[in-house]
Amino acid sequence: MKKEPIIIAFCCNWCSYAAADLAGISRLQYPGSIRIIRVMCSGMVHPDLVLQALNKGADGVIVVGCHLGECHYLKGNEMALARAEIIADTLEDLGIAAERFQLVWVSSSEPERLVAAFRAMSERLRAGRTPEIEAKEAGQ
Amino acid sequence: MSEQAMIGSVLVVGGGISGMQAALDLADSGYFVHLVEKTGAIGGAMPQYNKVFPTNDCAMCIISPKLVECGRHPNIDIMTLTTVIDINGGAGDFTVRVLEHPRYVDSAKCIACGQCSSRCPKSVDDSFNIFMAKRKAIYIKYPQAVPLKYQIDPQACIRLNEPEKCGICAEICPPGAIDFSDRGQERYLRVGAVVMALGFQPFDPGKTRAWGYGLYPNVVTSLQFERFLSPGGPTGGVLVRPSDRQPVQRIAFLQCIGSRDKNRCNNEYCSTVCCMYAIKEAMTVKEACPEVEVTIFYLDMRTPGKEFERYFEQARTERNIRFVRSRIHGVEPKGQKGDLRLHYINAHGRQVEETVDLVVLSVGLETPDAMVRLAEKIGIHMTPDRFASISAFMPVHTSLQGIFTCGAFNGPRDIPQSVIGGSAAAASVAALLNPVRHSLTRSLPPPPEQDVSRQEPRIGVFVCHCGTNIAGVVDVEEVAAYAATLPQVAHVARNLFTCSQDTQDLMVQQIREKRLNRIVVAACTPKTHEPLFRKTLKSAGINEYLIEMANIRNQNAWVHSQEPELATAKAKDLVRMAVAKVSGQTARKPLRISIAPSVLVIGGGVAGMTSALNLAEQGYQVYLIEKTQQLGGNALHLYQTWSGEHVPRFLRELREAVQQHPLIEVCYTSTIVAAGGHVGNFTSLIRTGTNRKRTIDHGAVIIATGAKRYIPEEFEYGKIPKVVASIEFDKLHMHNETRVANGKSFVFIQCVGSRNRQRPYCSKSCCTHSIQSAIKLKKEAPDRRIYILYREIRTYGQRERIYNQAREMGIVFINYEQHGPPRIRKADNNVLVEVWDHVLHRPLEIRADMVILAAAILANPEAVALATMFKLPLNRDGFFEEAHAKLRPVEFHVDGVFVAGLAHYPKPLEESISQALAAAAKAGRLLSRKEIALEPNIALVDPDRCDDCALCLGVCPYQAIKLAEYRDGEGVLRKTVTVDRILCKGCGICQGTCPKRGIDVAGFTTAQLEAQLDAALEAAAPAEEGRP
Amino acid sequence: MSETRRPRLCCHWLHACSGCELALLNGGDLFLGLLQLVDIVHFPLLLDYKYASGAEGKPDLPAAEIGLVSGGVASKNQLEVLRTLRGQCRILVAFGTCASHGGIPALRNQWTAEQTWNTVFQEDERSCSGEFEYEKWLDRVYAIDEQVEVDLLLPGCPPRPETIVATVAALAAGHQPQLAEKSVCEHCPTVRTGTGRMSVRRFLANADYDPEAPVDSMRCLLEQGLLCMGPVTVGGCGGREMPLCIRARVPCRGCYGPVRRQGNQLLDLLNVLASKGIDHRAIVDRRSLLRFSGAHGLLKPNIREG
Amino acid sequence: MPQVISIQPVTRIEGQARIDIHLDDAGQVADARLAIDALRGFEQFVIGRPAEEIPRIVSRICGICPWMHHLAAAKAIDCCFAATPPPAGQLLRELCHVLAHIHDKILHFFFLAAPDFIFEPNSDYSVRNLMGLVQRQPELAAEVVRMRQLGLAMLERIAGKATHPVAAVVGGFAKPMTEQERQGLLADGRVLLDFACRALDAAKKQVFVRFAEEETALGAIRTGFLGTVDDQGNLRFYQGRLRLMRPGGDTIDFAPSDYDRYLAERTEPWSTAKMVYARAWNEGFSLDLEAPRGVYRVNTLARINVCDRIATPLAQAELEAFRARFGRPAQGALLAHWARLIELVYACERVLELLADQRIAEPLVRTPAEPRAGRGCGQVEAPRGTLIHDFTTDDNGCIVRANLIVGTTHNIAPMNMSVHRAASTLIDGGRVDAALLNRIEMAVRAYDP
Repeated sequence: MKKEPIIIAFCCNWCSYAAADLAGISRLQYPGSIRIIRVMCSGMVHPDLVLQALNKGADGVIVVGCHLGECHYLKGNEMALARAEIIADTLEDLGIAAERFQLVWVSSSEPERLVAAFRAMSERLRAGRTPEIEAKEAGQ
Repeated sequence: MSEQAMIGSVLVVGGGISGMQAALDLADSGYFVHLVEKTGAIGGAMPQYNKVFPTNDCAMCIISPKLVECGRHPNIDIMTLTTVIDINGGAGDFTVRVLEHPRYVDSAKCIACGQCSSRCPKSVDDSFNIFMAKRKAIYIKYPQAVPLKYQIDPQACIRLNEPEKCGICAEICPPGAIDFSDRGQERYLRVGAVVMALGFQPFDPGKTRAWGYGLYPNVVTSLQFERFLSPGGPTGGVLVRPSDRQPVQRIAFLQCIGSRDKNRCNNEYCSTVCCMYAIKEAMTVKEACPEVEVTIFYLDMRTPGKEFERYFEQARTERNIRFVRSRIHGVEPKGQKGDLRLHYINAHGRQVEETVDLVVLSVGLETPDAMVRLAEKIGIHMTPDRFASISAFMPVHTSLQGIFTCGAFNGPRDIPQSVIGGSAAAASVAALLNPVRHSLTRSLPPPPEQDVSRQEPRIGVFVCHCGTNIAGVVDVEEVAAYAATLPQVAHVARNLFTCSQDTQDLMVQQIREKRLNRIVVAACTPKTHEPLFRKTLKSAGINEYLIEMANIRNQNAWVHSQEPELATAKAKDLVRMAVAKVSGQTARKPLRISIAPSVLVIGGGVAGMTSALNLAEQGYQVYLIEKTQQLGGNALHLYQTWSGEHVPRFLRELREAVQQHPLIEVCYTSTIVAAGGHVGNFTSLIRTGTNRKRTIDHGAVIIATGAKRYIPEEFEYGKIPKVVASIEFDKLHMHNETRVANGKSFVFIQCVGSRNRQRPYCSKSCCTHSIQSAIKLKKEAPDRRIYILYREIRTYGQRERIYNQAREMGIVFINYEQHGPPRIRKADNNVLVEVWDHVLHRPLEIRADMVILAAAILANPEAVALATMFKLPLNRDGFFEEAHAKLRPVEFHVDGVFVAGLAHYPKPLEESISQALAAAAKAGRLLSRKEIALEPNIALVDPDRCDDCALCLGVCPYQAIKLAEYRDGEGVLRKTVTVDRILCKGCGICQGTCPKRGIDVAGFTTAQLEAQLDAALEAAAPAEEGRP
Repeated sequence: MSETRRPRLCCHWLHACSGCELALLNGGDLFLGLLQLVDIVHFPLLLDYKYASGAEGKPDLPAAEIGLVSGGVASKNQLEVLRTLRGQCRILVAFGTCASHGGIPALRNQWTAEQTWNTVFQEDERSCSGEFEYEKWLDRVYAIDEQVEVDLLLPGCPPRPETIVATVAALAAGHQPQLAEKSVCEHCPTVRTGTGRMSVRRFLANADYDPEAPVDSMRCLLEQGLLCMGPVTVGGCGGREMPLCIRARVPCRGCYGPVRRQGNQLLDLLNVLASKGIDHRAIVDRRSLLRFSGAHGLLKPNIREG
Repeated sequence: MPQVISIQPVTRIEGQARIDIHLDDAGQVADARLAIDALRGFEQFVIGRPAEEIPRIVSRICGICPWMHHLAAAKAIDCCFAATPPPAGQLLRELCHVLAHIHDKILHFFFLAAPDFIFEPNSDYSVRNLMGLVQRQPELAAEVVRMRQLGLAMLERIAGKATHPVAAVVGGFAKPMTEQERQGLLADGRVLLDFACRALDAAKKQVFVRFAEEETALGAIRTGFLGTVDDQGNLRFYQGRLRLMRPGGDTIDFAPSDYDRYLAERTEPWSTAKMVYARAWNEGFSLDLEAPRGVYRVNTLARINVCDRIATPLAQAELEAFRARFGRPAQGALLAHWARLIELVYACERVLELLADQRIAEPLVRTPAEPRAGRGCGQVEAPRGTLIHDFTTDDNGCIVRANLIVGTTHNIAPMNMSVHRAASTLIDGGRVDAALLNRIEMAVRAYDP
């Protein structure tokens, strides 16, 4: 049986962290290999943290922010979006499959959406043979 | 009343949520509070609930911080097991005689170790669990109880009934706290005002055999069901049938048990909350076991509150809960296995029989007899429904000056209305006792803070069982043992409820004894509980920010409830992450800023004027901004309240009071064009009617910008002159215009523009409004034919009386829910209304002289601009979204800004006034302090890393980062990046931008996030890559 | 070691250009002064120390208190020498950007060794296969701290002579050397406002400035729309004076490597641009932002091409 | 028993090289090779880069002569983008170029080569070096150091960054020179010229006197030469035509961009460094010591041999004296050191010439360029010989192909011959010692690889 993919989720304090709490209240279930790190805003997440996570053994990283237009800090999630674009492109530049990173919008009242995103990424990573894994295996 | 004679303390009777709120607001506003509770612990009914609607928050979880806040407030004296015997005196100076019943346990000594209870030989039915579980004769009311002190049930205790027997508890109690000789004692309290938050009791359906309650084990009340669903309840949250403990397949909820019922009981009123709680309970069942069939049998679904309609809709469409409009008159057993049979008449008028295996009786609310007697003794007028008699204009004032009421004692209401009532009562008391504010309060300076920032981290880890919430899934012992192995961890403890007050005391003790300087609490979510633990750290003399919570409940035990091993492993990871993070936590000093003692109230309607007047009476300068030339707002169109009180006269008096108050400045034809600043120090730019601009400095803001009315596009409105909206009709009616005067046939159409796809919310006041108009028409000329075409009649609370009255008067109510809205066309001089008669089951054509449309209430479109200026959220319908729908109903996440009235959501006048008073209470509570401490969760520049490259300047959404110029030691002009501590909101966008980690949000530094990351991935580090 | 004996300095180059060694010589008087503090026991540019003649086994290098190693590691030979150096030197210093972060030669990491080999030795010129040397290549160019433990990074392309001398002198005296920790911007005198032109352009025309006026009246090059890597690059090139490229009025290209040891100049700079609302796609050849720090696995062959 | 003697590393040269001397059973030299192994793959990793960035990347080919690569690339990219630098830009570039020559020549002669002549050949390695020089002749050492510092300081004033420079940009130069700077540099240039003349005089007395003896010991080779001259046959460093001279003295002149018609590259299995030979001679390639084919030398001696004259008076006088003594072409390997000091004098004179031209201080130093597809060949004379950068760009102005021939590449073949010759001459019966091996290295050092 394949190991559960380890996913680091950077969750915004105002939306997704609250949604993650609500997921608990609603007893929604999701894979146990997801680790949530609370941040004040998705715009706070420096791309370097994402890269570090992937380099240090995370299979995937997911940054979760408020829906566009609903940022607690006016435009932090727009910043997260801009950062996500460069992360996606840079990961490829750095030899890491862009699929291992994802940006998701979730409001504090959408635990189902959050859980669905968690599950989807987990399943994708479990099923997916990312190009660099293939390259590595081919090289060995 | 001379000022010298006034007393600066307040008695709050009733420790439920409403009383607690009043007590907290008053204690924070400069008054000493005696909080009298008749049971052994405060909390009222809320701790018994599993979840609350419509947020689905865990009830215990959200109330717990408030319980602790009350418990540790230096200006709240909680008197449990205490009843009020008599109140004498008058406003400003009452003498209250109270009786403190014996607890038989010395609260000062009890450490709540529970050994007494575990050894007590006597078990009795537990009333907290509605007699479905047992408790001992010595017990605590519930695990998180405040105060957490054991008490002895004198009826059950062997020793108290048979001297010389038993007495085990006294023998084994470690601190020797048991005192069988305890006697009740009377005390006299001198207070300036009294708040009666006497609460309610659930209707007892056992009074009649009709529903089989007490006869068949599988008939339970909604409150019992609530306990079944609760993880802390008798079944640990697992739903089984009481009779055989088998899984439940089919559930029927029967609504209006003990409400809207003059036959089986004398409760004519609607209990307001039962529809929503039934949906909530049904949804909880469906979430856990979607295959269970749930049916709710109802008369009208009364979901008029904010976000309620969506909740109802979600239950119906997404959760597949069946709603059947029918009253069930009887429940019979079927077979020997405990199944139950129901008969009802379906929508087609046919008799149907159905079998279920559990019946939940949605019982109503009523005032306990003892409370009615107390009210009568004191002289408070009561309504026929046995609730406090209050005016819609003064919704927390009793008939006695200086005595206020709130909560369900004022009529059945939900939690937010009770919280609002508590705050509103506090505002009214504060206005009354303003001259003696701060005269009796004591401020306990927090113990001096020891500087631990340079010490090596000595981390204390507190692992919470949360009853069985966590411990039922996670092996907490293993987690605790693991935590002890982590670096820098100096102490590990496990607690049944880490948030309970005794644990707080224990934590303080352990922090001191073990010289802990960083704390990890592995429990629930920091969103709700971190403030509580911060105070604990403060009490222990260490900086309150040296804490981190590991969320092992909401984000672990609850989401991996079927995988205990995984959850235990994850809990260890989460603890390790928290330990890693907290070791990088630094002490922070809150930013103290002075507060401008003035308030900007935006909107000169009833809500705005009420807030303004109360705050002025509390002694604060108020600027009341009204965009038109006159005060009054939407109330200018109203003629009477549901109870028949005359609105224009009230409005006139209110307006005069406002205009004449020296502390209120009304700015007519003015609007806000820009706003800046922050709690305590806002600056707003006003454009006046003469197009002049003016700047106002103020410490708080109340938004009371009202709402708009919907201009119907349907029902030939605007095309047929005899089709009018209800507000227009009121005017015509008042002037006895010929169309009305000569009219013989009137048709009211409800829900015009409400509860549709575009506006999936109920406008709340239209049913009552139409019925009142109908009654008036009928009274004027009893031969008038009056029809009300509706979907649900939502005369919640005591308004039910006028619904009954209307029906008795022969007003015809026709439900068009099933067969679609009526069709309207012009016929000669009349209007022809076609509708399906739901009783006769045939189409009906009504020739009407007038058709009155109950048009929706819409959010004020100007709210958008205001929301942007003050950085406030709006909900999907355009109304302002409060900080928390249940417990913070007038506040925002932005400190110092409050909301009241229709700007928040459609509501009747009395609720607007209540909310306006509550908003005033919150603003007053803020302004009563000379200064406030701002959360220091702001970006800090690390001078060792920042090189003033200025990249962060442009990204700051608050323009809080600036390049300051200075001259260095050699006199060279240099620039350096600085953060404005007040403008900064701590979002960390700068942190996400800075390539050198030169700027970090305190508490979320990149180093800390990195430490968490490393800890999370400790086990996952990739294998060394292939080297040459 | 007798008390009178001076600390020994061993200076060796690997996958390098000799610029670092030259920079040490460029210290001039300072370098001559340093000769009074240390004994140089190995320094191929200056000193005829040979490995044991004819020895094919382990390189035989003298023991030293201080070892300066310039260049990254790209071949098995270099790796062998590096490991020996580590064993022989008490304090091993990664000397220069190549040793610290890979430097320019690590740009090769964007291709496989085979691809590079084939490009350099085009078919038509190849009179022989060259297999012998090729087989000695490692899969990529490594910074030395990827292969052995390193005590100090002294980045720079080349490091500033004064800094090299001061660092060696400090180590010789048993002190912790003082190295720049902030970015190039720290000592950059250009005018920054925190706002700026929201675009980046290629450096095809000179920056906007008055050549007669001092540099502190010139607008920040990044804010002028030139891709300047100063913010993501550790400073020190100009000492406490202005950065060298700024003296020439050209944007920094990051030759001292990332401002944080683990930093990623590509990601950090793109992030800065993204934060400023600049479309990073306007940058031609993003990966050359890692032109000085392509070791540590940062530059890799494109996964989509493999 | 056959035996291989390795000299590893070859020291006091720039870069990493080893000498392998193969002895036969009798202990006589069967073969000797110089292997340079530092292939970094610039021709690969410039691919895809925006061409205007290339001058700042390829400078890292060599830390001693980064200016050479920087300028050759800048010239090449100018051609790719068809951007002609304005006069001031050209002059500033050339000024930097000659200044770089000056400080390189001082370095090589005094720091690397001189210890071989100032100390006895059999002196210990720990003494026979710069540090020993400092001990023995502190004043000379101090002056040499000061002069290098002065050259460097001048470069820094003009170009900001002296090592791995950045100031030459496509279309010209990044920063103009102010009139004030020009005056200051003129004064410093005179100091340098004075030093150069004194250095040459001193070398003639102290160093070159030993050449005849050493040349005999090392043995001689006979090759052709390649260098740069202007249309009048004057010695040029920065710009001009290439002149290929046969061993006998016949010459062919050609434009640098035609280099691939006259020269060809090949590889040998024992070295990753390519070898260049004279394709124009149509005789193929052979390192046979007695009958080499296609082998020519570059560098100081080559330039002094191929030019007809030097356009500056002091250097011209020295050239005439040199020619009178050694003929044209002079073949002795160690004469490269002598030629180096003549070039030093020329370079210093050229600095003063350039600074005297007032156009050098004009404010317009750069022509804005547009990226485009093109091919450009940039050539300069580096201290170590003719340097050729050849780039091709795509429509976006990014590199699609690169070919780099660095000075030392031309000299790989003759160096191998010299090593072989020296080893054969010096080694008899397998007996070697440190002094002998250093002599073999001296043959290499003369080329300043």
